[in-house]
Amino acid sequence: MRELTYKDALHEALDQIMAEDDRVFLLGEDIGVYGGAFGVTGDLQEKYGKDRVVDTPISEAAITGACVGAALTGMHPVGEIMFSDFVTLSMEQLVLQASRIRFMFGGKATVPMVLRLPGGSGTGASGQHSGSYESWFIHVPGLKVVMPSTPYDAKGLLLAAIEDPNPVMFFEHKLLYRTKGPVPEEMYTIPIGKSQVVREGKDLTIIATSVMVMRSLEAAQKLAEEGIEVEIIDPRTLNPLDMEPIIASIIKTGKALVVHEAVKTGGFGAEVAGRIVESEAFAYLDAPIRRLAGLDMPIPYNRNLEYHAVPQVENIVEESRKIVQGVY
Amino acid sequence: MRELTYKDALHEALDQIMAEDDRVFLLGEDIGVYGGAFGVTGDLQEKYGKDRVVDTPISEAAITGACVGAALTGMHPVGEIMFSDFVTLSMEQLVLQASRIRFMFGGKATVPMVLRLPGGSGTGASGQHSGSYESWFIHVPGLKVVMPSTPYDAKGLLLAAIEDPNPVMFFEHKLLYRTKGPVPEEMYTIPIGKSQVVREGKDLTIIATSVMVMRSLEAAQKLAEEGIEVEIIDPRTLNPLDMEPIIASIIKTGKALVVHEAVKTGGFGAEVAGRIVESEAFAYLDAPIRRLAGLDMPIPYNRNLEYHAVPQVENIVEESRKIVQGVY
Amino acid sequence: MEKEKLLEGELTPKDAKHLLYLMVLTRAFEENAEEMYALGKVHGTMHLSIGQEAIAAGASSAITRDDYLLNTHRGHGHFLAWGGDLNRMMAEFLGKENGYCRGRGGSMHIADIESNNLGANGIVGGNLPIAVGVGLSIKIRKTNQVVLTLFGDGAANEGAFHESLNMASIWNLPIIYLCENNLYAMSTPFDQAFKIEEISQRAVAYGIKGVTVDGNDVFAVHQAVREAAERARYGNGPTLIEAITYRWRGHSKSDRQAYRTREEVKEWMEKDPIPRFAKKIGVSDKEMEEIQERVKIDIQKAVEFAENSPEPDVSTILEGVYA
Amino acid sequence: MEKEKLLEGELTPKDAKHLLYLMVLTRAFEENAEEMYALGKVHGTMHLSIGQEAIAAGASSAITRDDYLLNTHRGHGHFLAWGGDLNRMMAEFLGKENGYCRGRGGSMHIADIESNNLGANGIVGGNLPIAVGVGLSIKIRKTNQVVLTLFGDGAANEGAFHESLNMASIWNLPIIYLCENNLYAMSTPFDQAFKIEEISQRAVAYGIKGVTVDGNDVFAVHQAVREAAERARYGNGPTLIEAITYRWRGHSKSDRQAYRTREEVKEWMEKDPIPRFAKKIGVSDKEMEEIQERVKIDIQKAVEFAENSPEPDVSTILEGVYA
Ligand SMILES: Cc1ncc(C[n+]2csc(CCOP(=O)(O)OP(=O)(O)O)c2C)c(N)n1
Ligand SMILES: Cc1ncc(C[n+]2csc(CCOP(=O)(O)OP(=O)(O)O)c2C)c(N)n1
Ligand SMILES: [Mg+2]
Ligand SMILES: [Mg+2]
Repeated sequence: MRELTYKDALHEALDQIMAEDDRVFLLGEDIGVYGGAFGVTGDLQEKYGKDRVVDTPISEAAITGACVGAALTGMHPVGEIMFSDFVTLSMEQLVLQASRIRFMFGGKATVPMVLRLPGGSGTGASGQHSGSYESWFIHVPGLKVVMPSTPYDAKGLLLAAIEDPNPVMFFEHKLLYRTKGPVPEEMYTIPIGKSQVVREGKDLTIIATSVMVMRSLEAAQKLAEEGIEVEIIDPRTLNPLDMEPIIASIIKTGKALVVHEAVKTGGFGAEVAGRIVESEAFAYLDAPIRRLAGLDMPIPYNRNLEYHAVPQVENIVEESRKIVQGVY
Repeated sequence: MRELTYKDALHEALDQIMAEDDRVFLLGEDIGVYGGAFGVTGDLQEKYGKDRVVDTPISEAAITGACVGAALTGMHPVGEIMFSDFVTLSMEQLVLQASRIRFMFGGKATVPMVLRLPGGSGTGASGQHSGSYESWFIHVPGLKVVMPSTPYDAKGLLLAAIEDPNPVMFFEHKLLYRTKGPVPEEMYTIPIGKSQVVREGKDLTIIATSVMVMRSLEAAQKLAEEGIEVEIIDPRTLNPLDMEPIIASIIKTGKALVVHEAVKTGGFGAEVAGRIVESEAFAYLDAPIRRLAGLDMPIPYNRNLEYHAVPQVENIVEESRKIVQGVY
Repeated sequence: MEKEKLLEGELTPKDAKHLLYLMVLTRAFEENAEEMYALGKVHGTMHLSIGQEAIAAGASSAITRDDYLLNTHRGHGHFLAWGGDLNRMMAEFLGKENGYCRGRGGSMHIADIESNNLGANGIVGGNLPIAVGVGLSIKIRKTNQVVLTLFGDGAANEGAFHESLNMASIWNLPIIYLCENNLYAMSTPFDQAFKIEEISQRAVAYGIKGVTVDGNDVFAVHQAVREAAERARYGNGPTLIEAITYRWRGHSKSDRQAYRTREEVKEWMEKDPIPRFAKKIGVSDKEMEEIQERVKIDIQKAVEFAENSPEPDVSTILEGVYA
Repeated sequence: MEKEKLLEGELTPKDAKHLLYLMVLTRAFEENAEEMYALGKVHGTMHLSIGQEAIAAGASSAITRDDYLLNTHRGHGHFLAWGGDLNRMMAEFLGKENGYCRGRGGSMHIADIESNNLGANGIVGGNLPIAVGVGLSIKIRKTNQVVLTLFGDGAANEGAFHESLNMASIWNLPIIYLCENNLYAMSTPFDQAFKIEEISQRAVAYGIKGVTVDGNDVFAVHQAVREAAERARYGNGPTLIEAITYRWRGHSKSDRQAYRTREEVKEWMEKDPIPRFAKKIGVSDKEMEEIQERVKIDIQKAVEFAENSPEPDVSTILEGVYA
């Protein structure tokens, strides 16, 4: 199959849906001539005009509100928050409006909007431009939270998110934009709310998100050389979370490790651990569930500190080894 | 000992510290003549003047930023966000500024501010005025998160929060304001980061926060009549979280239930579950850790629906019974 | 009246009389709400617009029901003037299943998407960013609609106000920003929160038209909104209208009103917009009594309807969270 | 120069020459930064103020080091003009342990609390709410200080701008709002984001003084800031100053600059504030060369200092998260 980068896969999804559905339009800062801070929107303004690829002033609350209002009146807006950190300026519109309007209005309104949120560390962007915020949003009923880790998923999930009648938070990772993988040319969707086993193994179940899927796969190779076979599951959608493959896998392996970049305390890994314990898999656990996550700190500027602030391949290898060898 | 309401205990803390420390001042919407939406600031403006009890326009981002700036330059501001829901408008200043400035500046700045956040459901205030947001903030390194459940703790923790050199999120609960309990007249602090056993028992460990402590105590009485003795632990500080008494208790009871009002998915209970599993208590668990929390939905207006949207005494009784009787 | 174009030309005498009815109805609804609250029949809070009824009457009559409404927490009058059904509104107020929002929203979130009434909003300034999206949607769909966006003086100090008006101005969005300046935001007097004389001066910051009108004068509001709508429909962008009025009651249920004097309230009560409008349109005392009588019956029926309506079933509690 | 009152009266020739040195130093620092970036010695992004040096020189010289500074992402010039030590600044830029922020902050977050430099800020408009708190703190402590708050044209469309200026105005806070309008916010030209001619017009919305000056003219900026500081210190509240300038380089490292023409850039390069100021204050070509030479050495030394400085120790990674 043809290979595309994650960035180009996203671009293609936007391009194809815009050609087909004129309810879809894009808005955000510098997404037009500039093509977006990470180049995702690229040439789309040239192609679809300034009315459908709308460059906004630097006003994140209004960008988000504009999505809400447009969605309420029949459009399918896709907003871009240049760095996901700036979603801190959109919280009222997202949490008190987008996510709740439908319920508060007795189920009689729909808010089909997507917010694209590039996040994560690894580019030296330091404390205010490198965060991972997805965990907050799984705590907001009414929102869906999607976080693709491959070009294939990126395209299919973005198209699914745009079709979805609910507000969807779409978390991208800066370090993934240049990664390549097979992507079908035609339009396709990947169902929101479906976890995927991305590697099979019998010794340990790793649940990893976003860039940590990539790192976990790399770690798995090294572990395989030592005779440790890990199974890796990418939830892809963080809310609603599909626990089935995770539970099935743990019943098989008896061991679980959650890996994400966001800081550990209060992160997505806690929810996964909580659900595993509540599930039938609990009885099969023969080791404590471990969470490998970002240190509880802001992302530092210094390259070396930045590297050590979030899980890397070697940390995953080491942590997996410990679990399998029963060091805990 | 003299009894005070939770509201009056908070008021007394503010009054005493303002009399003693002129770095402390208050700001927020309608905290002056009006005395605060829930009456906490009461007569303090009359007493300390408009310069130290500052009525602000409706500008939550600037209220929060004003705390940050004042704190950076040596003051100890205590901001009030009228309903904790409106903290959605303060997220950038809290998360990207208050919590990170110290780290980003190489540990050379301090931001000793407190934000008071009345929250919770039960007053018919419906979807945008009844939320529980504390779980987001345990996921923000640099912030401390405090949530007192009694008048005694309210006063002692508020004084500790104001003394603390870090930004502290201080979550109050609307339904607690009128509850009464013993409160010493003199100034005292309760250390931030100390959990407390509020009831001893041998059959089940309940970890409950805020209004759920009260409900759990009530449930415990009913359970006691059935011969079930639950131990109740109030963390009081959600971050940094003191796991010691929790672990010790579970080693004793072998069973754990976390109870909070915030919606379940991604809530504080997940973090507690995650930490229990990672601790030595894991080996002692003879039942899965359960989480009893708000339904994954906004708070409804209708009184009956509102009641059922969050854990009530009977839910705690039932859930505890199930765990102890091994129904799970 | 739902979905029907009320008025496109000037106000006819018949239109005017209908507006008077709506004003009287709004006041009666709110006085009744107060009573029910006192009787413990209502859970939660509410915000009464008694004394401010002219704005809803003047504004809603200046645009059509193909346009959009974005309402505030103090929005009973606007809801009724937009054509809201009194019975279902009362049912919502009592949290009943056949209320507009199935009892999930209540007074602060009452909406009727079907009639382009996009709802009240409990967040001060919360509807202002949303207005941008509605305006943008109209612009993209080229439907020639406008969106009437209400907010209070207090909301004009939220960052959302700024971002919204700027975006609307640079894109020439068809938005009518109608600020109900009732001189207080909760306990905060206007001149304690603003260093300017008129909120409409803020239009300068966005290069748009700003105007201040007497908010207790139905015709003045109507005229300003009509002009703004015209500008909006012809692609000339948003307008900031400030309508000066006064709230007679406390901010919400639990307000001691220590921040203002009885005299001030009394002074404003003498500027009651209802008799003023009645007089202006030549409605006789007898006609006025008839209207009052009709309203009384309407309210009574609505209360009966609402009280006899079923409570939401707890088994449906999660409905509506997701589509 | 740290902690020393630079200038309280008019600019003396000596002062002026020092300012010229700072402008040349800033430019050299940034040109050097570009080079280091190209050589892969710098991780992350940076925002260069080349072409805008007059503002920092003019502004910092108009207030004292007992006052406060709140800086932006494009703030190297302001940092140096405030008295920042070049060596420790360079070390921070390279992420070293003895940089101002121990290598944790970098260019976008460089601060020196000790000298009342409250830091650069990576969030557009992020320092504007903070300014209110600094102003309030000054007012409560009655210290007669002022706070110089920088932001770009783009920041003037954030809600934070609105809330901050309104609060500062109603409380008469001693804040100097200095907007560096370099005609672009990233790729967005000024007239695409504003429907007004001058950002200073927005002062009207807050009932405060607004003024637009030539941001490439050190004296014009100095004069405006001095006047604003005077107003502020005498309890007459904030001022909104807009200084028009132009950024010669791309927005950040990865900018193709498709949004503007080479001609436009060239035109503005002819308005270089450095020779303009040199000429105005009568600095000869020879003197200028001496300054350049001195700067070259200073930069070289700083690079050496920074490169020889230790990396932060990974074992200290969590230091500074909590006090
Ligand atoms: C963001 C936000 N802040 C504060 C509140 C609490 N609150 C509700 S109404 C109100 C006063 C609003 O004043 P104004 O905008 O003038 O409208 P009015 O009530 O006078 O109609 C306040 C402070 C809120 N609902 N939302
Ligand atoms: C809240 C926020 N939104 C967006 C950005 C990304 N960003 C960084 S600088 C910039 C442009 C700022 O323009 P302006 O305020 O004019 O300052 P300039 O860069 O021109 O000096 C943008 C969009 C940001 N850092 N913070
Ligand atoms: Mg008002
Ligand atoms: Mg700019």
